[in-house]
Amino acid sequence: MAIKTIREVINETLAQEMRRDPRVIVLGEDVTGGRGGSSGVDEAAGGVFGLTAGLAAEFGHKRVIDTPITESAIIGAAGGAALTGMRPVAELMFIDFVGVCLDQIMNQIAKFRYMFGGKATTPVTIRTMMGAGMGAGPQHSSAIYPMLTSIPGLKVVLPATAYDAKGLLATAIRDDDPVIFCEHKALYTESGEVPDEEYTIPFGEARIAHEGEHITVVAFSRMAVFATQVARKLAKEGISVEVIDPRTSSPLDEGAIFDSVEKTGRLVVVDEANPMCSMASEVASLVACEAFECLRAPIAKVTAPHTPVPAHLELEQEYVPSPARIESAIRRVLDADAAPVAASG
Amino acid sequence: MAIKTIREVINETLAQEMRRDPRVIVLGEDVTGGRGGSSGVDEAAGGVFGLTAGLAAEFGHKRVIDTPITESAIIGAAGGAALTGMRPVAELMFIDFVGVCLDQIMNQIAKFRYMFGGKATTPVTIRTMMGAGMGAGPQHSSAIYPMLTSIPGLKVVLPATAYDAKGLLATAIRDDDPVIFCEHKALYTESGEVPDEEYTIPFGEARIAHEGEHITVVAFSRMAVFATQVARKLAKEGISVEVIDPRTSSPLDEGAIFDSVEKTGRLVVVDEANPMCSMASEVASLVACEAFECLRAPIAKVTAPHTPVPAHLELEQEYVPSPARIESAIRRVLDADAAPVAASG
Amino acid sequence: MATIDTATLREAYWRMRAIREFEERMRREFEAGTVPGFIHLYCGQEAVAVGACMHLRDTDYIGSTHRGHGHCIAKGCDIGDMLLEIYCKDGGLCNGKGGSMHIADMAKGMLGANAIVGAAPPIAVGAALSAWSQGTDGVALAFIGDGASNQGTVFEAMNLASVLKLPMIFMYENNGYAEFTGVSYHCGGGDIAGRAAGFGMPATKVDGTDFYAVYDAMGKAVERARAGEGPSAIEAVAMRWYGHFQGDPQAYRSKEELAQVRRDGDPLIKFREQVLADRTLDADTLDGIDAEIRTLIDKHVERAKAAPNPPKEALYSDVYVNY
Amino acid sequence: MATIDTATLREAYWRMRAIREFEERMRREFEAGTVPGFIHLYCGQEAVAVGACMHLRDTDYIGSTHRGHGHCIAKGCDIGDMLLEIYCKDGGLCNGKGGSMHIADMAKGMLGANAIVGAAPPIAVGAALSAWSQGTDGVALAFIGDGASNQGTVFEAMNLASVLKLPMIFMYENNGYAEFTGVSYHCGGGDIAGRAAGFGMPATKVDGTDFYAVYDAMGKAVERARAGEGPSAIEAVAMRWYGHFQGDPQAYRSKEELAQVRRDGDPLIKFREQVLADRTLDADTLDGIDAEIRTLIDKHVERAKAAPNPPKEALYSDVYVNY
Ligand SMILES: Cc1ncc(C[n+]2csc(CCOP(=O)(O)OP(=O)(O)O)c2C)c(N)n1
Ligand SMILES: Cc1ncc(C[n+]2csc(CCOP(=O)(O)OP(=O)(O)O)c2C)c(N)n1
Ligand SMILES: [Mg+2]
Ligand SMILES: [Mg+2]
Repeated sequence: MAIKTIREVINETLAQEMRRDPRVIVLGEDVTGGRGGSSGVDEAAGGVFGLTAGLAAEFGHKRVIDTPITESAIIGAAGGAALTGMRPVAELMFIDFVGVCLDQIMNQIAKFRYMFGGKATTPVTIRTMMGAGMGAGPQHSSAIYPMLTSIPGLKVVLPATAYDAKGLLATAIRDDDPVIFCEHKALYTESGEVPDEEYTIPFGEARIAHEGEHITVVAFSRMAVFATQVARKLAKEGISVEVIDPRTSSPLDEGAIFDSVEKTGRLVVVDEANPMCSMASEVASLVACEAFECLRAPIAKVTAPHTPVPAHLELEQEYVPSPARIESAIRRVLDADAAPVAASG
Repeated sequence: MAIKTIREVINETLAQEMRRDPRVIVLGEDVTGGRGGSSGVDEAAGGVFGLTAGLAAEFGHKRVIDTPITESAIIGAAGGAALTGMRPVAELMFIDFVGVCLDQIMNQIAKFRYMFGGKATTPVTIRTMMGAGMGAGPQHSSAIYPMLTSIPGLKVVLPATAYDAKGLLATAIRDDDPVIFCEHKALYTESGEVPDEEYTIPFGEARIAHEGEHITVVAFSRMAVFATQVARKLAKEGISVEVIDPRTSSPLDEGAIFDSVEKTGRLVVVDEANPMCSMASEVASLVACEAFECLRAPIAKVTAPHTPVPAHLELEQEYVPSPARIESAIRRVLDADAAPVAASG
Repeated sequence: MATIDTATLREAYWRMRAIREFEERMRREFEAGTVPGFIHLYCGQEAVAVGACMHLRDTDYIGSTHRGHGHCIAKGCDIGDMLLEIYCKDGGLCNGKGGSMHIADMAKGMLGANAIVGAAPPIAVGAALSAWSQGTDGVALAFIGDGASNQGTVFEAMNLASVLKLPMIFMYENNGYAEFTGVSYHCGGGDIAGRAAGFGMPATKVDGTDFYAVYDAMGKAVERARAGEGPSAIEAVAMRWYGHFQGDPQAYRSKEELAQVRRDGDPLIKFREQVLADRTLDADTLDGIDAEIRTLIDKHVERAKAAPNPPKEALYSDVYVNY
Repeated sequence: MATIDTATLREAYWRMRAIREFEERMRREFEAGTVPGFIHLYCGQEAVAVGACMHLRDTDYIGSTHRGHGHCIAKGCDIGDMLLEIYCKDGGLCNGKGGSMHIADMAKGMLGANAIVGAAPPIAVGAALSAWSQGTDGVALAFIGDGASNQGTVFEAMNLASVLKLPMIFMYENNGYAEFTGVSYHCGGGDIAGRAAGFGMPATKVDGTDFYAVYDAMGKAVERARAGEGPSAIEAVAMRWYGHFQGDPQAYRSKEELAQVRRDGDPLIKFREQVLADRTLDADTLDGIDAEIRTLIDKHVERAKAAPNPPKEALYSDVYVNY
């Protein structure tokens, strides 16, 4: 099998899905690039990060559609196209731009099926880029997928490996519900073995990124990569960490989390999002409510602070949950053998 | 002291704050009403629910400003006015409309102070209406304040009594940070003793809505009213429920929650929002992480389901966490005397 | 003005009368307290929806507004199923989960009433994009209130349709008010149709109480759209007869205005006078339709009231295809 | 065209030259890898920012874009403090937390560069609303790219300014491209200035490489605004010299276009020729400014590079007034 980066497999998967199904279209800002330019180059960009490169040449400008800067219209049009038989893949360049099109995501495409009594399907995939790490400053670096996870009717995908990126994107495009597919900027160059053939990975099935016995770490997106690094490191010390990458925050594979915590009795949750109402809080609360009896120690959350992402690179690095912080949270939870207050009944 | 409804005190407080400080202005759709109408009546509405009645007559149309239907411009203009010396109170008619102006809330007004290095203040108050209970359907009934609570830089206020509504609104308007003040539709007619004089209630200080010893219930907005009803009812059975109404979800009075759980060892969290990444999850996770040792039983969350709000009144009623569901959660947690797994080291 | 064949005129009258009767009945039922939620009536604007939709096929699409009953009927939604929905009953067009402000019917090309002002135009543009991308001759139309014409999403929809030259019609319904605020106040420049020029789009302003005028303007716009020549805008002026929502005391409108609107702004009377003068339809036909519709609405309202509620489990279904 | 006094012309040249030198230096520094994040250069558009801002006081406000360096300098922000910010250093205009795309300076009436396309116009409208509500003669201006002109928020800002008759100027900077897409593609109708008419707003289209043309149009707009007559729009056409962001290979632009832009689109050369021909400023004065600025930028770049980083705790401060 070839080694491919996440960037490569996303591009490959888009092409494969477009070949497979003529109803799949791609739209967004500069997904081709160069329209109205003076050079006559037909594809001057293929997306700001090159993710959609080559698609226009193969599928033409009626399936690979450059739009003005108009996110509400992009998502709305994707929704309308989906209601009328297409399977649009809309690009929201940065997840930070969700603020200019949230209504179309939250009140429109995510609600159509429900509010129309089950009589419509809205197979929209929104591809977007998230995360800190590039010094892009407070309006281009956030990881605000938890607010999207709270939206009923929307599915939220967070690939952390190249293999997963391919299978999950194929699933997203073939899914009859709206999906937001969150690509972490800092993971585009992450690579791994990926088959050339198409395949799908079901939503709501976690990946066990690292097996372990002593403690469970649930980590999303880039944090799963960090957590796995930490698990490998601690393994050498004989500390056995189980890393669970849920891959989709909605639907969430609760079973995998419960199974692991049942085994380990200890939980750390890692999330690059801001702490309030995060997926870290969601997972921690889930276990505290549904698997409390398994817990042998307090849960620990490792998240970004309750601040925007600062521009300064060192501050930004301090902002992002680091392997070091994950490691110390793990040690803290392992050290804390809670002696729970005896039930007084 | 006079008995006043929440509707009345909000109106009264707006007038008092406008009298007190000439920098306070009010803007929104139909906050006056009747502009451009044929009757010549200068104040034809005073807000769709009458909350801003009488203000235009007293303060004129340069301080009580009717706008077109243009939420991004309303919030953005409030932000710009705040940066340049005013203290705007902007009305976002329904919290559901946050989708058409989230960028101005999340990336602009909430971030100005931080991304400008502490060199700007943005004293904007956004008044908005939330909640189910009127059969208004999937796009006019949500309680999506958790997604706003996740935003660093924004404060989120959830008054549940008339007394609190007055003091918290005054604090919001005088606060130098942006605040979203979420009025629950179903609570407008809630009444209580409210002084005529102005007063403020600090943010981040919970109200103990009902004192108790056996179990802690943390409940937000209308849910605090329901929880208090349940506490009164159970008191007659000798079940002593402590109801904590945090009053603001950001900042959150963690201390009050910890103090109570330390005493009771048991926690139920009630939230009208959808479950994923809710304040119910936030509070539950907080206790599971920071006050785990106090817990004598699993935590329970009572929330709306992961669905939009249906139009049908009975389904809507089923959607909203009810006193009955809160009661049964309390009983469940009281019955569950967890025997935590002994620490195995 | 093109001549219109009798069958079309008959059908147009049927739909306009159905809207009027439907809305008047809803008004009375609402006053009587039988209708849940809140409702926004379309009386006075019948010729806009019908004049536009008479040109559309089931495979053409419309996006609608909170004031959507008229659009649904004009686009051919089943009146009985609409009533079931307004009463939030099982078997309603949205199985009782949408209600008045969310009636949708994909089979009839009705993309949904929409309770978010300005949200439907981008969605309708998406339907036009479908047709354009697939190379069919389908078209899409968005109904847009005068108040909605100020919402950013609407301008974005116009621009996107213009850039891609989509088969799209923007039908502005200027009914004088956005809630309680007059168009002369809320609309900068005061000329809704004029804004289309800024997107390189032809626009016409027509009397929205005159079926013929709307039908004519729409005919040209649809022809243009089907021919691949791109989007158009129409501003149809037709005052609303009643309040913003049922129950609105309308302090912002003068008695004179309300009287004048009733006197001069009844699209049904105008239509009737015209067809009788032209001898294209006779009084018996029109009266027959009136009677037919009264009976029809009666029957369906009674059926809707008596219909079963959705089951409790309906709360949890249809969030996702498998949930 | 009104004559412009020498002091104004001198200052205008100073600012334009400062922008050019600043941006050229940033470009070289970025290529050398000393600048964090990514930057969007303003070269070629100097006359727009300066022609506009020469009419503004510190108590007037501007809203800016991701391409904001030129706007900041034109509005009088301290160049040293700007450089500290671009290098994300302590003491920078945003103490290193904003960076290039968020430089703000309330004391100078600079409401912030903005990394969200179309976000600044509503905010600038708020500043105009402040002046209007308080009855001062302050004005506000928003710089808006050709690409941004399609964003819904921008139309909303125009309409609100028009409805309230605010002292507001919408300065469209048509530099030919939005990222990698030409204006002839992305702008439905192709006439940005023309869109203002839809909001009842006067608009002029000017050569944005001609300081005099911008200055003149802006003079009229500001006068109108200060007189309480409401908002105006100006479209200033001035191609950008470099890529969208530094590092953009610009495959979408022909070599001919790039050469032509450099040949015919240098606002500084045009200005110099004009003042020399008019004998309003002499070559010595201009050369003196050039030298002064080179030294100034040199000094401040070195200072910025050497300046201390913000302390780690800065991550947590300034989220709220007390936090
Ligand atoms: C985004 C948004 N803002 C505000 C509202 C509240 N609202 C509902 S209808 C309406 C007035 C709409 O006026 P217009 O577009 O003229 O339509 P009409 O009611 O006259 O048919 C308003 C402000 C809303 N539903 N959505
Ligand atoms: C809401 C939003 N959408 C997209 C972007 C990405 N983006 C940044 S600059 C830009 C192009 C802006 O073009 P224009 O307005 O012409 O300004 P210019 O870069 O030419 O100065 C785009 C699409 C963004 N920052 N914000
Ligand atoms: Mg209207
Ligand atoms: Mg541009």
